[in-house]
Amino acid sequence: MTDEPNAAPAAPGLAGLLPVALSAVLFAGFLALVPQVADGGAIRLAWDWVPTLGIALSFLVDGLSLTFALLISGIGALVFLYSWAYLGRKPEFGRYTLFLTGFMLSMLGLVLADNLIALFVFWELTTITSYLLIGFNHEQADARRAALQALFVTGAGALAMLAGFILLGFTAGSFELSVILAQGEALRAHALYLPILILILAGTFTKSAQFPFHFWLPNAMAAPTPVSAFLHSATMVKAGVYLMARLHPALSGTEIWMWSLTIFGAITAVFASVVALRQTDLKQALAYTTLMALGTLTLFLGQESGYAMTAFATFLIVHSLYKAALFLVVGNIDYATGTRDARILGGLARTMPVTAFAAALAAMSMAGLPPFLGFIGKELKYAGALAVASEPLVVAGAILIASALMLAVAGVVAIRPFWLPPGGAFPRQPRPAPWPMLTGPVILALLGATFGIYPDTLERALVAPTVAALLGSAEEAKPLVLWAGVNLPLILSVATIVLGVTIYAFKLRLRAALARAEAALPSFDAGWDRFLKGLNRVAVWQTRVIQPGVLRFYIFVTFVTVLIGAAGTMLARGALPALPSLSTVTWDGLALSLLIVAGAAIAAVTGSRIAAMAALGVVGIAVAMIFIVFGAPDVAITQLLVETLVVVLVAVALLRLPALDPPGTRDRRPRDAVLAGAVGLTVTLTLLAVIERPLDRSLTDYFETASWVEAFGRNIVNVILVDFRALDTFGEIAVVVIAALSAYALLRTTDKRRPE
Amino acid sequence: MSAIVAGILLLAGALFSIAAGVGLVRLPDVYIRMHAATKVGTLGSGLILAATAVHFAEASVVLRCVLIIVFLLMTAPIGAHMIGRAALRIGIVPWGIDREPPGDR
Amino acid sequence: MSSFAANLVLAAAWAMLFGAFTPLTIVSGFVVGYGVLWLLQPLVGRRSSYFLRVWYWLKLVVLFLYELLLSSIEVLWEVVTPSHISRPAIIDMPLDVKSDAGILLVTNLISLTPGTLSIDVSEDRRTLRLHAMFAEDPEAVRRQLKSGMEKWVIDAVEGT
Amino acid sequence: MSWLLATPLALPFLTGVVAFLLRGRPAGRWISVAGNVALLAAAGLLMARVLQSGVIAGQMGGWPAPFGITLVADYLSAVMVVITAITALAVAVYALSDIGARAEKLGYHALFNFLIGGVTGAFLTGDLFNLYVWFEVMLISSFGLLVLGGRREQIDGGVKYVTLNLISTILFLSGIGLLYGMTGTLNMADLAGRVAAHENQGLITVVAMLFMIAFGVKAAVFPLFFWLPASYHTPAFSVSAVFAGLLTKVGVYALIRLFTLVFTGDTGFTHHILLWVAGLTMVTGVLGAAAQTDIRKILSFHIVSQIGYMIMGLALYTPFAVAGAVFYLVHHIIVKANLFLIAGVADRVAGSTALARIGGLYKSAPLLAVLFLIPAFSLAGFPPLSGFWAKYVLVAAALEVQGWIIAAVALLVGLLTIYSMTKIWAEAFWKAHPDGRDPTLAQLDPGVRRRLLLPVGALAALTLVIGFYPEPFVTFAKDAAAQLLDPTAYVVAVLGDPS
Amino acid sequence: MTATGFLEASTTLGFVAVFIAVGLAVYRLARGPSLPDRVVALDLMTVAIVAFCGLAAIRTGEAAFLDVALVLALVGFLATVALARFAERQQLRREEEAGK
Amino acid sequence: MEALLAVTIGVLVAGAVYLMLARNVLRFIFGLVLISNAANLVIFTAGRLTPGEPPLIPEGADAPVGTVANALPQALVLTAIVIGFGLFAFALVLMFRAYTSLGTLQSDEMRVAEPRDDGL
Amino acid sequence: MNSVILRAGTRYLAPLLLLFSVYMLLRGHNEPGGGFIGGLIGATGFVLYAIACGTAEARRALRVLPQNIAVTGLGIALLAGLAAALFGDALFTGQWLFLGATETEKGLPLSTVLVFDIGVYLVVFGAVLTLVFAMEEEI
Ligand code: NA
Ligand code: NA
Repeated sequence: MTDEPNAAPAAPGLAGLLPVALSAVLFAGFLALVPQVADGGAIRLAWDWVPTLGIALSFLVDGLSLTFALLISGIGALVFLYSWAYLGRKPEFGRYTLFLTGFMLSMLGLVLADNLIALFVFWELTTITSYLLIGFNHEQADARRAALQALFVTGAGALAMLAGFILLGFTAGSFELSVILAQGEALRAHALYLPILILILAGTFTKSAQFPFHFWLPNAMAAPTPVSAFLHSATMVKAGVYLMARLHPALSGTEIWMWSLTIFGAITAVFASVVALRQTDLKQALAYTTLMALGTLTLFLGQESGYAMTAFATFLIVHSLYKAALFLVVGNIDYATGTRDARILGGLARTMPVTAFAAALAAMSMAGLPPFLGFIGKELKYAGALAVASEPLVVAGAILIASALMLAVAGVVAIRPFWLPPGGAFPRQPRPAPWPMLTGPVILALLGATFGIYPDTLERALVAPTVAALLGSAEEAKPLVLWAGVNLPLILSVATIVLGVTIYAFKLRLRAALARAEAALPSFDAGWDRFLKGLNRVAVWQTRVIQPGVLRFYIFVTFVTVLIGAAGTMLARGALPALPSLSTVTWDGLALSLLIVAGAAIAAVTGSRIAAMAALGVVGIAVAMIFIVFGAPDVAITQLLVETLVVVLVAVALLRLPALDPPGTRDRRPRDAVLAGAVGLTVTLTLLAVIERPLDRSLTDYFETASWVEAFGRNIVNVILVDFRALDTFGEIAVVVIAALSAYALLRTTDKRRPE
Repeated sequence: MSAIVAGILLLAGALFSIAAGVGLVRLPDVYIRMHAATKVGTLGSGLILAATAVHFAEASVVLRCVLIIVFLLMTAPIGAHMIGRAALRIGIVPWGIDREPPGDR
Repeated sequence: MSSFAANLVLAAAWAMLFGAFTPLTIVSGFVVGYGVLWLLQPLVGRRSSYFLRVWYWLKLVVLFLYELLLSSIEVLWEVVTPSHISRPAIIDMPLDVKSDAGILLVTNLISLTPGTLSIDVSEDRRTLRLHAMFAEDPEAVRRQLKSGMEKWVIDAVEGT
Repeated sequence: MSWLLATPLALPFLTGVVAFLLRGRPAGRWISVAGNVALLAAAGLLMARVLQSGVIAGQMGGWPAPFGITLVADYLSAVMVVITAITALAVAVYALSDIGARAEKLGYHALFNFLIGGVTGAFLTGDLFNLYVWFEVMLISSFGLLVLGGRREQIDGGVKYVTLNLISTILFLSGIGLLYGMTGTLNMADLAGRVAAHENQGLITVVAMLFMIAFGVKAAVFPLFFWLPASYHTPAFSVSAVFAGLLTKVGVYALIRLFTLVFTGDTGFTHHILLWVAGLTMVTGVLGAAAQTDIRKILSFHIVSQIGYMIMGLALYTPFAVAGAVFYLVHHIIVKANLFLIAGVADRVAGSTALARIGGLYKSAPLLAVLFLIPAFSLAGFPPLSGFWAKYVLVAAALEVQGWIIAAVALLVGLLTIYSMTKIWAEAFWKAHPDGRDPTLAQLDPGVRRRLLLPVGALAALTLVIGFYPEPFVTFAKDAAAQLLDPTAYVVAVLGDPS
Repeated sequence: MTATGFLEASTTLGFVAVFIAVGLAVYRLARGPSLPDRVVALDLMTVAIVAFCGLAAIRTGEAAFLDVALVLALVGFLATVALARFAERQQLRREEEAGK
Repeated sequence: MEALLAVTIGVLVAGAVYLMLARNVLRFIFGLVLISNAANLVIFTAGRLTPGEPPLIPEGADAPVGTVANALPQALVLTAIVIGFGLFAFALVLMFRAYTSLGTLQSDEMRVAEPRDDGL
Repeated sequence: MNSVILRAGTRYLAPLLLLFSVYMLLRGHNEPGGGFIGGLIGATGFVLYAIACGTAEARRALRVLPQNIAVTGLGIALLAGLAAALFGDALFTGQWLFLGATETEKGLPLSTVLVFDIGVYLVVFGAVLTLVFAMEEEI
C-alpha cells in the first residue's frame, strides 16, 4: 500500500510552489512576532462576525498559539515543498494543494482563534480538509474507509465539544477565550463544570487520538506521506492537545481533570509504543509513536507543575520536528524503493545518503540521545513525571517504558533501512530523492540537533512563553539544559537507553509475542467495522419496521396516531362532552341518519363493487337530503351533481378494474374494525363537545347584512363564494383545474404496459 | 281549497311512492321491479310536485314544477331502458320465462 | 324544426325559467339559445316545422297521463296482492316511427304506460324490444301499442 | 399593501395559465422562467416592505377582517415567500433541461407554477380555511407533478403519497370545522383571541392535536412521514427538488404559525409532545437514511430527519429556539433543493442515482463535486456553512433551557447525517465508476449544462453567503421569532388596533 | 281538521312515504342480487329525492328547494345510465375474455 | 339534532376508516368518498343546524327575514365538496393507472418504489 | 353507446342541460346556483353526450380542448379578481356597473363578480370534461 508518488523526478509546474511561499511568508511573519510575545506581550485582533450570537473572529497570539503557529507554518512550508516534488505531476495535485493549504490555514485559525465558536469553526475545517486529504487515494477502498473513520470519530468528538463550548460560553457569559480563561475559579466551581469538561475532552481525546479513540490515526496513514507528515507531526492530531493546553488555565486543577488526562495519556502512551514496535510498515510504526507522543503530552497537561508544563512545551516541539522529518524520510524511502516494509528494507544509506543522514539525526532526537533536543525533552519528561501530584513513580515508569520503546522504533525506522542489509527484493531499483524532498527532512533534523545544543534560544523564544500561557507566568518555566548533572532523570535516561537497545535487539521475538497478544485483545479497528455494521443493521431493521413499504401499515399507524392524539388528549385534558340532549332530534333527521348509517355499513362490508358504489350513492343522497332539510339548497345541488359525476367516473374506471377481493377471500378485519370504531367514536365525542356551547355567529351576521346592501347579491352563500371569500373560490377552482390536468397527464402519460 | 287539493295530491303521491318502494322489494325480478320504479315512482314524485305547484300557485313555481315533471318523464324511461337493456344483455332471464331471453346474443 | 324555431323555443324556455316574459329574458334567452344551438350543431339535424301539431300533442299528453295513472294502479295492485299475477314476456315490436323525437316519445311512453317497458331499439331503428308484464298474447300487446301509443306519437310528431 | 401581498400569490397562477395555453411551444417554457423572475422581484418588494414597516396585512375584496380573507406578511411569511421564489426560479431554469417535451405538453410548467402559487398562498394567507385551500392547491399540483411521466415506481410512490396526504387533508378540514364551531371565526388573528377566550381549553387542545397531526403528515414528522420516503425518489429531479425544498416546509410553517399564534394555551402539553416528535423524527429519519443506498432515497429520509430540527425549535418555544427553527427552515430549503438538483446532474452524467451503479465523479467532474460538497456539508452541519449556524442556534437554544437530551439527539443526528453525506460522497464521487466510465460534465450539451449548473451554483453560492455572513440572517431569524412569540403586531395588523 | 292542518299532515305523510321508499330501495340495493337490481334501486332513490325536494318546498314555503329537484330531475339519470352501461360493458368484457 | 348528526358522522367516519385500512386501494377510494362526506358534515354541523330556511334575501328586503341557516359553513362545505371532488377524481384515476401499470389493486403488492430487498 | 333511445334522448337533454347550466350560472348571485353548479350541469350535458354518442363525437361538438377551457376559466377568474386594481381597490373587490340604472330600478347589473363566476363556470365545465373524456377514452 504505497502512495504511488511521481514516476519521474522532474520538477512540476512552478505554480505548485505558491503555497510554499505562502507558508514561508506566514512563518516569517510569526517569527517576527516572537520577540514581542517572548516579552509577555500577547497580540489580540478581533472582527465582528455574528455579534447577535456573541461570535467574533478574534485572534490571540501568545506563547502557546505562536509556538503552534510557527510549527504549522514552518513545517507546512517544508511539506509543501516536499509535496511539490512528490506529487506535483499528478493531475490531482491542484486539489491536493488546495486542500492542504486550506488545512494549514484552518489549523492556524484554530490555534490563533480567541473565540470558542470561531475556534470550533476552524477545528471543523481541519476535519473536513483532513478528510479530503486522507481520502486522497480515493479509488482505494481503504483510503475511503480511513477518511470516513477519521471524520466520524473526530466529528463525533467535535459535536460533543461544541455542546461543551456552548455550555462553557453560557457559563462564562462569553465565548471569548480571553474572558473565559480569566474565570477559572468560577468555572471550576460551577455545577456545569463536569459536563463541560467531559464534553470538551470528548473532542480533544478523539482529535488527538487518545486511547480508546486512537484507532483512526494509524488508518489515516492511507493519506500520501507528506500529508501524514504534516497532519500527524505538528498539526491536526495536536489540535486536541492544543485545546487542552489552551483551556488549561480555565479547567485544570481539579481531580477529575488531573486523573482523566493522566490516565488516558499514560495508557495511550504505553499502549501506542508497544503496538508501534509491532508494525512492519514504517509509516504505521511512526503513526503509533505519534500516539505515544500525544498520550505523553496529554499526560503532562493533566498536571499543574512548572516541570510538567515545560516538559509539555518542549516535547511538543521536539516531537513535531523529528516526527515530521521521519515521515518525510519514510516518504523518500517509499519513493526510492516502492515499499515501506521494514522487513525488506535495508542498505539504503548508499543510494540516499542525505536521507540517511537526516533519518539518523531525527531518529536520535526521537530516541532521546544527547545532544539532541529529544534528549532534553526526555529529561524534562522524567522531571515532569516525577513532579506529578500523585503516583509519580507509576507515571515515570510509564514514560520509561514508552521512551524505551520509542528508541527501539527509532532504530527500526532510521537505522535498519539504511544501514542493515535488506531483507528481500524491493519492488523497484532504488533511486535518490530530488532536492525538494530532501530539504524538509534535513532542515527539521538539523533543527533538532541545533536546539539540542543551543536550547536557550528555544527556551526563551517559545517554551517559556508557552508555559506562561499555561500557568500564567513565565517564571514557572524550567530551564532547558543539556547537562543538568547526575540526577534521577538522567539515571532514568540511561535506563531508557539500555532498555531500548535491548528491546531493539529482541524486537523480532517481541514482535511475534506482541502480535499474539494483540490478536488476543479486542481490536478497536475491527470494532469500527462492527459499529458500522451494527449501525447499518439497526438502520435497516428500523426501516423495515417503520417503513416497510406496505401502504396498509402506513395508514394504520396514521389513524392510530390520530386516535391517540385526539382521544388521548381528550382524556388527558378532561375534554369529554356531557351526555347530549336528543330532544331536538326530528324524525326526518333520524331517518336520514339511519340512511347514512346503512349506506356506510353496506359500503364498509360488501364485497361487491357495485353494491359499495351504490351504497356510497345512498350516503351521498342522504347527505344531500340533510343539506336540504337544513336549508342549504346550493350545497345540496352541488352534492348531488358531484355525487353523480363520482358515480359516472367510478363506473368508467371499474370497467377495467378487477373485483374487490381476490377469488375465495372475504374482507374481514376485526383489528381494523376496532380502530375504525374508536376513531369514529372520537370524532363523535369531539363534535359533541364542540357543539356544547353556542356558536358565535358574528361573521354570518355581517354577511347577512352586507350581502345585498354592499355586495348586491341575494344568495348569501354565493356572495360569500364569489365576493366575501372569493380568494377561497379562486384557490378551489385552481384545485379543480389542476386535478383535471394532473389526471389527464396521468392517463396520457407513457408506460402503459399492461399487467401480466 | 288549494290546500285540500294539494293535500290530496300529496297523499296520492305518497301512496304511489310507497308502492314503488314495496314493488322494488316484493316483485319477483328486475324487469318487473323496473315497472314499479319507473312508472310508479315517477308518478308518485310527479303527484307530489303537482301538489307543490298547487300549494304555491305562483307562476315561477308552477313553471318549475312542470319542468321538473317533464324532465322526470323524459329521463326516467331512458334510465329504465338502459337498465333493462343491460339486464337483458347480462343474461338475466325474466321471471316467468323458461327459456333464454331472446335478447341474449 | 328549423334552427330558428328551435332557437325560439329555447328562448321561451329560458324566459320560463326566469318566470317572466320580459324583453330582457326573451332576448337574453335567444342569445343563450343561439349559443347552445351553435354548440350543438352536430346534434340538431334539420326537421320540418311542427307548429301545426299542437292538437295532437295535447291529445298525446292527456292520453298519456291517463295511461300513466292506469299503469301505476296496475303495478300497485300487483304489489299489494300476495301473489304475482303477471305473465311477463320479452316482445319485439316493429317500429314505424322514424325520427329521434318520435322514437324517444314512443319508447318513453311505452315505458311509462301499463304493463310495458321499452328495453331496446335495434340499431336499424326498425324494432323495439320491450318487456311486457301481462303478455299471454304478445301479438295483442304489439297490436295495442301500434294502434295506440305509436299512432298518437306519429300523429303528433311526424304526421304530414 | 394589497398588491404587494397578492402579487406573489397571483403571479404563479398567471404564469401557469399562460404557460399552459402556450404549452409545447418554446415560449411556454420561458414564460415559466420569466414568471418566476417576476415572482422573485415581487417577493423582494414584499420583503423590503415588511422589513421597513413590520407586519403588513391586506384585506382581499376590501372586506374588513375577520369577515373577508386577509393576506398577511410578517417576517416569517415574507422570508418564506422569498425563499420560495428563489427555489422556484432555480428549479424553473433547471427544468428547462430536465423536463421532456412530453411532460411539457401535458402541462408540466402549469402544474409547477400552480404548485408555487399554492405555496406562496399558504405562506401569505391569514385565514385558516384559505390556508386549507392553498394546501389543496399545493397537494393536487404535487400529485400531478409526482406522477408525470408515469413510470411504475412513480405510480407506486404516488399511491402512497396520495393516500396518506388525503387523510391529512381530511383531518385538516375537520379541524377547521371544529374550530369554527367553537369560535365562529376563521381568521387566524381573530382565532388567536377567541381560542384563548374559549371556556373549554381541554377541547381546544384536542383540536390543536388534530391540527398537529394534519400538519405533521404534511411536514413528514414521526410517525407520519411514510409517504415521503415512499415517493420522493420517484419523480423528475426538478420535481423532487421543489418537493424536497418546499412542500414539507409548508407543513412546518403551518405548525409554527398555528402553534405560536393560535394554540399557545397549553404549551406544556402540546409543545412537549412536539419535542418528542422532534427527537423521534430526527432519529428515525437519519437512521432511515443510513439504510438507503440510493442518493435520492438517502436525501429523502434526510428531509424527515431535518424536519425534526425545525420542530425542535418550535417545541422548545423560546425566542432563540424559534429563531433557530426559522433559520433552519430557510437554510434547509436551499440546501435540500440543491442536493436533489445535483442528484439529477449526477444521474445524467453517471447514469444512475443508485450508489452501487455510479462513481468516479470526483475525478472527472470536479466542479460537480465542489457543488455537491457545499450543500452536503452544509446539511451535515459543518461550519462555516449555513447548516452549522442552523444547528448551532438550535443546540444552543436547547442547552439554554437545559434540554440536554434533545440537544444530544440533535448533535448525534448531525453526526449520522455526516455519515450519510459522506456515504454519497465516497460512493458517487470518490469510488471509481463500476463500469470504468469517466462521467464528465463535458458530455452534456453546453446549453443543457449551463441550465443545469447555473441554478445549482446559485443555490450553492447562497449557502456560502449564509454560511460566511450569517449575521443578517441570524438577526432576521431572531426578529422573526420575536414576532412569532409576541403576536400582538400580527393581530393588530390584521384586525386593527383595538384601542 | 283545517285545510292547512290537512296539508301539513299530508306533507308529513309524504315525507314518511319518501323515506319508506328510499329505505326499501336501500334494502334492494344491499340485497341485489343482480347489478341491474341495484341500479334500479338507486334510480328510484333519485326520483324519490325529487319528491323530497317538493315536500321540503311545501313545508318551508321556500321555492329554492325546487331548484334542487330541477337539477336532480335533469341530471340524476346520468348515474343510472353510467351504471347500466357499466353492467352491460362488463358483461361484454367477460364474454370477450371467455372467447379468447 | 346536532348531537344525532355527531353520532352519524362518527359512524360514517368509522366506516370510512375501516375501508381506508383495507388491502384493496379501491376500498380506500370508497372510504375517501365517505370520509369527505363526513368532513363536510362536520363543518356543516359545527356551523349549527337551522331547519328549513335557506340563507336567501327575499326580493324587497335588505337582509334575510327571520333566522336563516348559517351561510358561512355552507359556503365552506361547497368549497370543500368541489375540492374533494377534484382530489377524489385524481385519486381514482391514480388507482386506475396503478392497476394498469402495476397490475394490482392490492396495496401489499405495490412494491415498486420500495422494493422488498431495498437496502438490505 | 349504441343505444338509439339514449342518443335520441340526448339530442334533447344535452341542449337543455347546457341552457339550464347558463341559467343557473346567471341567477346564482340571487338564488341557488352559481358558477360551480352551472359548470357542473353544463359538463353533465357533454358527459351525457359523450356516453351516448362517444367521446370523439362529444369532443367534436365541443371544438375546444376542455383543458384549455378550464385553464382559460382560471385565467378569467384571476383577471376578474385583479381587475379591482384598475379601480384602485383591494384585489378581488367586486366592481359593479348597473346598465340603465334609474332612480328606482337598479338596472342590469354587470360586475367583475359575474366575470369571476363565469371563470368558475368555465373551470368546472372544462375540468370535469377533461376528466371524463380522458377516462372515457381509456375504455
Ligand atoms: Na418536501
Ligand atoms: Na427537505
